[in-house]
Amino acid sequence: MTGAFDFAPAIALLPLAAFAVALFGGNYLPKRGALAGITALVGSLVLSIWALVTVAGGETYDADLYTFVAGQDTLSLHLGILIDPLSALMLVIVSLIALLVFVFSLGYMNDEDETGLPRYYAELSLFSFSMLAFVFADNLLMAFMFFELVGLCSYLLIGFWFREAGPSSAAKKAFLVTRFGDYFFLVGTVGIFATFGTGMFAGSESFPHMAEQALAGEHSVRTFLGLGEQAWFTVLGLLVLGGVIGKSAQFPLHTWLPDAMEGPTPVSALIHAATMVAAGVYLVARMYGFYLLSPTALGVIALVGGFTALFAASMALVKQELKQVLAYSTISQYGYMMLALGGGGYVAAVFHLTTHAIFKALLFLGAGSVIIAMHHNENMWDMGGLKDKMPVTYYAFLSGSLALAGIFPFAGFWSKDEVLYETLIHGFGGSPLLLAGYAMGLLAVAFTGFYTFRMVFLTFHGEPRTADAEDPHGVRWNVKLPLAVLGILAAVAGVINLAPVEKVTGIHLTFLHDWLDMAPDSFGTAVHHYTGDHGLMHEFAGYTAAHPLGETGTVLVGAAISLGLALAGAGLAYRLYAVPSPTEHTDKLGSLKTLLMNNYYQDEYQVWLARDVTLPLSRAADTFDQSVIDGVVNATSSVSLFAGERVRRIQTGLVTHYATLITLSLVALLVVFGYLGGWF
Amino acid sequence: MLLEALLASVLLGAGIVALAPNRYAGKLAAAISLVPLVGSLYLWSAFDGVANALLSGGEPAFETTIAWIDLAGYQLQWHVGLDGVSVPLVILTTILTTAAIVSAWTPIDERESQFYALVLLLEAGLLGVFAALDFFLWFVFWEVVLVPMYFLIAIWGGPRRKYAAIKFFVYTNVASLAMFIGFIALVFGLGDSVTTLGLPEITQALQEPGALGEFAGLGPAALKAAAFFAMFAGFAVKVPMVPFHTWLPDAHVEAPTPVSVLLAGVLLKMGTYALLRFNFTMLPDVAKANAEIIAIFAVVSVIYGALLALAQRDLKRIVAYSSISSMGYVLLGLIAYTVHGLGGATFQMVSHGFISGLMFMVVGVIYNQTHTRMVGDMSGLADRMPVTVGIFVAAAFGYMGLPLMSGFAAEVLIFLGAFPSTVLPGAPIFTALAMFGIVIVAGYLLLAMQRTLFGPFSLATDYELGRAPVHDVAPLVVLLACVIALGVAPDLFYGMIQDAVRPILELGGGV
Amino acid sequence: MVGVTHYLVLSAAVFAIGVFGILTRRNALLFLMSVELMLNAANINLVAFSLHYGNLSGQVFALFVMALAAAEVAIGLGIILVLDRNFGGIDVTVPTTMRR
Amino acid sequence: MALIELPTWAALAPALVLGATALVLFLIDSIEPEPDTTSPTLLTGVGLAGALSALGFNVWYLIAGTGQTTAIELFGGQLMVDGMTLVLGTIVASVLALVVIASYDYIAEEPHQAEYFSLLFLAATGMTLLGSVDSFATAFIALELSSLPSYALVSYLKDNRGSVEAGLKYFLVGALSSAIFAYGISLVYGATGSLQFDAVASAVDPTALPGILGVGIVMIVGGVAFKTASVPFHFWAPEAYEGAPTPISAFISSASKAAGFVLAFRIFTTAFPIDAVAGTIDWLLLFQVLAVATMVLGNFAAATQENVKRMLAYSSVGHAGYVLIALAALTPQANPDLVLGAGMLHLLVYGFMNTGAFLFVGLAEYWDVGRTFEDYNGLASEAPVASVAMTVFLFSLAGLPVGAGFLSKYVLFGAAVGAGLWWLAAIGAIASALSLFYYSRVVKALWIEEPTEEFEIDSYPVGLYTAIVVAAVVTVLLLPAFGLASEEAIAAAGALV
Repeated sequence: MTGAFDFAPAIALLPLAAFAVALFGGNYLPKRGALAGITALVGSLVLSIWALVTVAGGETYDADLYTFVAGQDTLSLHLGILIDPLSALMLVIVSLIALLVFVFSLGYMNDEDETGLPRYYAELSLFSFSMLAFVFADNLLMAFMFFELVGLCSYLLIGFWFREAGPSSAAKKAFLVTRFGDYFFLVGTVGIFATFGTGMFAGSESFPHMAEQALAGEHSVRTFLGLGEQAWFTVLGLLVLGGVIGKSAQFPLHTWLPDAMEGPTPVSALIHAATMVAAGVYLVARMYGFYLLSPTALGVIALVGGFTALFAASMALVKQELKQVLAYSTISQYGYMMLALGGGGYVAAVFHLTTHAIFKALLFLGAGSVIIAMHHNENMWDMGGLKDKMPVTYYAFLSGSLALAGIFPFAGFWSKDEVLYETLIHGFGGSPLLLAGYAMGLLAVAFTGFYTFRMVFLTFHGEPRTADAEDPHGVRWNVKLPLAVLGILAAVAGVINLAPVEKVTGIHLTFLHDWLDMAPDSFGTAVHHYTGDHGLMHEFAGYTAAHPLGETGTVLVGAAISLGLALAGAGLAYRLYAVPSPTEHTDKLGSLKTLLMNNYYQDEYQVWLARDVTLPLSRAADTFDQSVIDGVVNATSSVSLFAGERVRRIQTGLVTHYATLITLSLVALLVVFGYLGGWF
Repeated sequence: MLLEALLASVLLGAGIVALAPNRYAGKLAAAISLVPLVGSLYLWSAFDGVANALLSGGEPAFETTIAWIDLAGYQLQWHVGLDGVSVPLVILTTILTTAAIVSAWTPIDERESQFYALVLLLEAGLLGVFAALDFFLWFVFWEVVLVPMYFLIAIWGGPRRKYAAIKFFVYTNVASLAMFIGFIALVFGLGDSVTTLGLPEITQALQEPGALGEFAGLGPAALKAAAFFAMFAGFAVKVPMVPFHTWLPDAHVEAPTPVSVLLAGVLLKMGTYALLRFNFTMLPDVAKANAEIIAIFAVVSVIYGALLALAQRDLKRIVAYSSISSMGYVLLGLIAYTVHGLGGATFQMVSHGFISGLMFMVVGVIYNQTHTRMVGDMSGLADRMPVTVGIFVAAAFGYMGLPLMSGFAAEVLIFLGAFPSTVLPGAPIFTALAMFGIVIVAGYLLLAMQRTLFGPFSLATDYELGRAPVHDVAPLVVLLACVIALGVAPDLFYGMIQDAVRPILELGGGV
Repeated sequence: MVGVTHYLVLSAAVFAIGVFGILTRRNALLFLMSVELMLNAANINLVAFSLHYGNLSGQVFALFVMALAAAEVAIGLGIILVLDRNFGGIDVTVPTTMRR
Repeated sequence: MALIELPTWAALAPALVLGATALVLFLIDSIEPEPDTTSPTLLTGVGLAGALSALGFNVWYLIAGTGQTTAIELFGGQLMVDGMTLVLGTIVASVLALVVIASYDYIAEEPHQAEYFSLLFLAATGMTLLGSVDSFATAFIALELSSLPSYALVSYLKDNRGSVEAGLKYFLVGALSSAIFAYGISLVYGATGSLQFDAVASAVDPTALPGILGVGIVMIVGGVAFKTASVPFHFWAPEAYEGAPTPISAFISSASKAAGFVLAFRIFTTAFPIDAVAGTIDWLLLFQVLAVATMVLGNFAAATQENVKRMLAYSSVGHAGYVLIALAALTPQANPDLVLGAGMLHLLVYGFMNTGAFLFVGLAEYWDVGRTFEDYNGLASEAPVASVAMTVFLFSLAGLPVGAGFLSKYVLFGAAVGAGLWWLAAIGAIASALSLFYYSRVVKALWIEEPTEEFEIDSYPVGLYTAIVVAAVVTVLLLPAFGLASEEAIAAAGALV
């Protein structure tokens, strides 16, 4: 029977076809290939939704699609599709946002008469293909492959305006930094294949399951480097985490993301906010069953996440360019997701992933709209007063901002609250490390409120500060439509998992939890398998929940604190910036501002490592190579020729010398062989 | 007789082209080179070889054995045949030769008939190396390759072409001699148990316990070790492996692009192919006993080669050094002694052949237009030659091991093979160290691309920059298609490769 | 009685004189004569040992050596003649046009 | 077998034919009353006929197996004919044929052509006979028969100071060497009481007079070392080869060397088998020393020459070093057939490739293009066919598989390894690699360098071209057809040891 899953490969392959069409035929098509991408993504979205509905009907899908390498007497490499609630959800998010970004690009790119559009749409389509394939990958190697491919697309799209120096440099940096992370990911992947002989995510033959059995003593696996199973799994988990940290721009590999804003804004929205950056977090969620076996890895994830959330938010406080604020806010928000995953909040992480994808895409697209209006000027200090000139953008942007800041009842409030809540209860439950993460996350909430509304007020409120802001460039339906759709979603998407409300009222409202729990037991990816009473989190990670103020009390107090902090931040921003002519209040921070503007000198030390350590090292190696190694080769030749020159001089041209030499040689031979032969 | 017909067609073609007028030589050579190309594809489709041609149970396809020379108890034979390792390399050779010939139409503008005749001669030698199953026959082909290569570099090369050519010539010749002495010592050590210099016979005789006697004052173990390292050093020059690599950058920089294509694409693979055939198949026990030393060679080649590439300013030099780095992976795969290690190493030979060929070719196309290869002399080429630059980017990412291109499959297979190796102590550490090469390779290629391809357009040389002609770009597209085809479907070759390398693992003689 | 050892010593002495001549003389003719001395040293041995062993092959060979020595001289004189014509003398150290 | 019908002296047919040709040439010259009016074509034709019939006899006998199962003894064991004789005869006759054709053009302007050709054939007779000698007496006679005409031939250009100087040096060193050789023979006779090889071997008494025998052997080594241009008796070679008329250089460096080696092979396998004289002198070690010295000196000195002909001269010394391996590697564990056969094979192949290379130099002299490497720059554009041939010669000499020199050199090295002397092979390998460097300098000049000035080439001499092309074709064809030669050479070597 033909069902949704039979068409699953097409979810990714349709954009691939669009890639080919746009690349080779884009110049001859209306809209330069955009329509191909839009058509393909409509198809992908429809199929994704169909798959989602089918999953809702209780069906899941895990099948080999293609044998990449058929090993003989050894492991084979497959490409396969795993559609469970998590991936189905992600497929819909990705295809939806990608579709909207394509539509938006019509306004942002086509209407602005950019050149190279077929290339743009081809790359965007290729990205969609790669990202969708990454999402439904059923094994780690396939995930890695498409993880790399989205990296390529990111590189290409950041560097879209290659004629300028900035984008190509930023593209290089983005690829390199994430590649550095991917190195660890690849080592981890290879290690996992070597350990388990498989990279499958789900099922009884999957590596999380085998690892679980190994720890339970039901199955033995080969470990390396003399490490015990638990320790080795931790090493593997941390290695894979390297890729996650790179791709999801977590500290210390976050430095590429702000630079990546050199790319076209729709690209920032799609790749560097909503989807590709989510790939890292998604990967942790995808193999959560493996991470739950290692409390150390979880702790690292939580701390990295919490620290990144705070760290990035602090830098966002002082940025002057719209997209820079959003970039740091993206880093910060992914920090929350990592915090949630590290803190045992699987559902919370996925929830925040979902809402963030929506509201951050919205904010970027809104920023894009503003940038169109401002003739590609991104500096917020040149804006002001755009509220009245572009109301649709303003209200959509506001919706997104409220969600980002975590203001009740916008989507971000619910998800962020759940993240913090989960971390808190597990922190109290005997993992005090998580409390540090929680504290950082909480502080970041206040920062988030402040920078979000500083951004909103500087951009839309007050008096126009430049001529462009006075008379902005108009935008068309193709910009407004995606904004409107996402604006509404940002406001209401929280309903999918109203955990606090459920806790308080007892009405069953945690739909996302139920949804993620629908994965069949055979997959081992269901929520109860992870965090249920007998789930891995209790058995292996040693997390337990504790509610110091009772369940309801803790929920309410936690929500109140975070909401309060968000409002406090927002309020401060209101006081400082919601005035007709705001000033640079952050100047009062003094040298701290300098530090923040310079991003804690994170870029500097990484550039230093690349330019002042690696490059000189390579030049030293080159000098060594040229002088010593090649020197030996050339010296061998010189010495030979010199020796030849010397040998040649034996031939003096005087025949008497020859006679002498012959006689002497003969005498020498006679003496030596006479001595050896005992003639004397 | 198919292989003989293939070789004869190439040799005959070389003769015809040598006598053809210069104007038509290029087109004629391209047409002639299609014969072996189609022929090799037919060989691939009709391939029915079993297992490894050198080991018992192996049945090479298209085998011919004719007595050639009788040398006091040793018979030398015309013995050719293909197994799963050689077929992909033969196809690599024929495709790259045709591509190189077409890519030479633009840059080669003097003594064309000589040039193309030598290229075809080179092809004949290369095909022979991969097909020969008798030591002396193999050695004839192995050495004959040097001759056209010498001329191709020395006549049509860059400013320091004579230095580079003679360095290549003498260095690799010394290496061959070292290898020869090592191998022959082994043969004599076997005494009367072999009557031919057939590689299968010698390989199989070496696997017999106690086959090797005392020779030249060396016991069997010492003899094996001495022979292993003599051959290893000999092949290491060809591969080339650090620290025997310094001829390579000079040769590449000075060689005309089509020659660089063949040099990097096929000639280097002769070294790794020979390592696989001789060192790692004939003397697995020595290899295993010295696994760490060999792995150190591999890792140093990967990392040091990549670091050197990072320091270069000449695009060709960058690719040349990165070839050293890539060949290090092959060595790592070989020493792992796992299916994916050996198979991945073989696959990497083919894959790197296509990718490095493509890379050199694309650099050449840029050079044809700009007349410079120095990174600092140009920027923003993407503006003027978008298709070429697009292929450059694709090739560079292929080099970096982008998934769905052949380099990824090859490298991942090597890593998957090397990591769990039971032969190599500390295999995970060695593997992880070597894998760091994938970061450095991204570093230098992205840096070079950023500086030359992107940014505002400028060119230090005074040339009117035109779009590359179609016959410059067509071979690029073909090679890129090969890279992608092998990247998407490695099993096109990987199945037969595994067939051929698996018997190596069953050889006795553990650590 | 004069034993074979005496002849051996004599021949060695003659041979040594010949060698000494070759090493010290620059005149081509003297060079040639020194060579003749060396050949005659060989002849002394041949004849002496022929007597010692009682077979004739040594003596016969000595005759051959003499004949060949004559032929050699003939050729040598021819060469010395053209040497004189080309280099204006018969000093063997003069012709050094091809040093190295 | 038809051969059995022939009288036994007919086994000497190759030498007899050559000697007769020499006499016929004298006769033709004396019939013509006026000096230098004899048609060069006639002389060359007669010479070529003589050389080719000698070659024909040799090849015929080789194929028919004359003397190869049991050697044919002649004149009371003074002479013999076996496989080795015939292989040497083949080498000498082939080289002679090439040299005769080439001389047609090379000495076209010179007087006394009939004498030139007669002396050439007399020398060739001596060389051929060197393969048949079975006694020290005949050895000495044959040696002198090959040497004396050679001295005259080297100084044939009697108004050319180089030629005269070369002749003088060749003669003086030769005279010294032959005196040493003769004295050595006399000492051996003194120690053993015999001049015949077999009898010497059986009469060797290691306990009696070891010094006399030992000194004699070393001196005999000196005599053959002169003939083969081995260190330290090589000093004549660079100058003689450089100064001599080039076809003569080719002839001496190829055929004479081969004859010297065959003599050495026969003496040291038949008269002084190592088992018999080991107590007196370890001549294996002696030849190992000489081989190393010769390979190293020849090749290193060749590396820095400016004059192509002189480079070839030194390389000829180097090749003598390679062939010395054949004697040096006759160790107990060696396969003696292979070792000696390899030496013979290298001499055979060397005969063609070295002669060809010298003849190319002769061609260049014919065109007056000069003698240094630089003078050859760009010559390939003017003379592509000859340059291809020269490239084949040089690369084959260097041991690249464009010609049979590859196989013969590597078989030789392989045989050395087989004898346990891997270090000797390694030194040979280093020398060989160095030789690739200097040979390729010529190739580079021919093909790669731009001409420094216009060549004035107005004629393409048929004789030289024919000789060069034939030599090149044979050099190349011997690569696939190596088996034919190796079978004979190894069988011939096997009969000796």
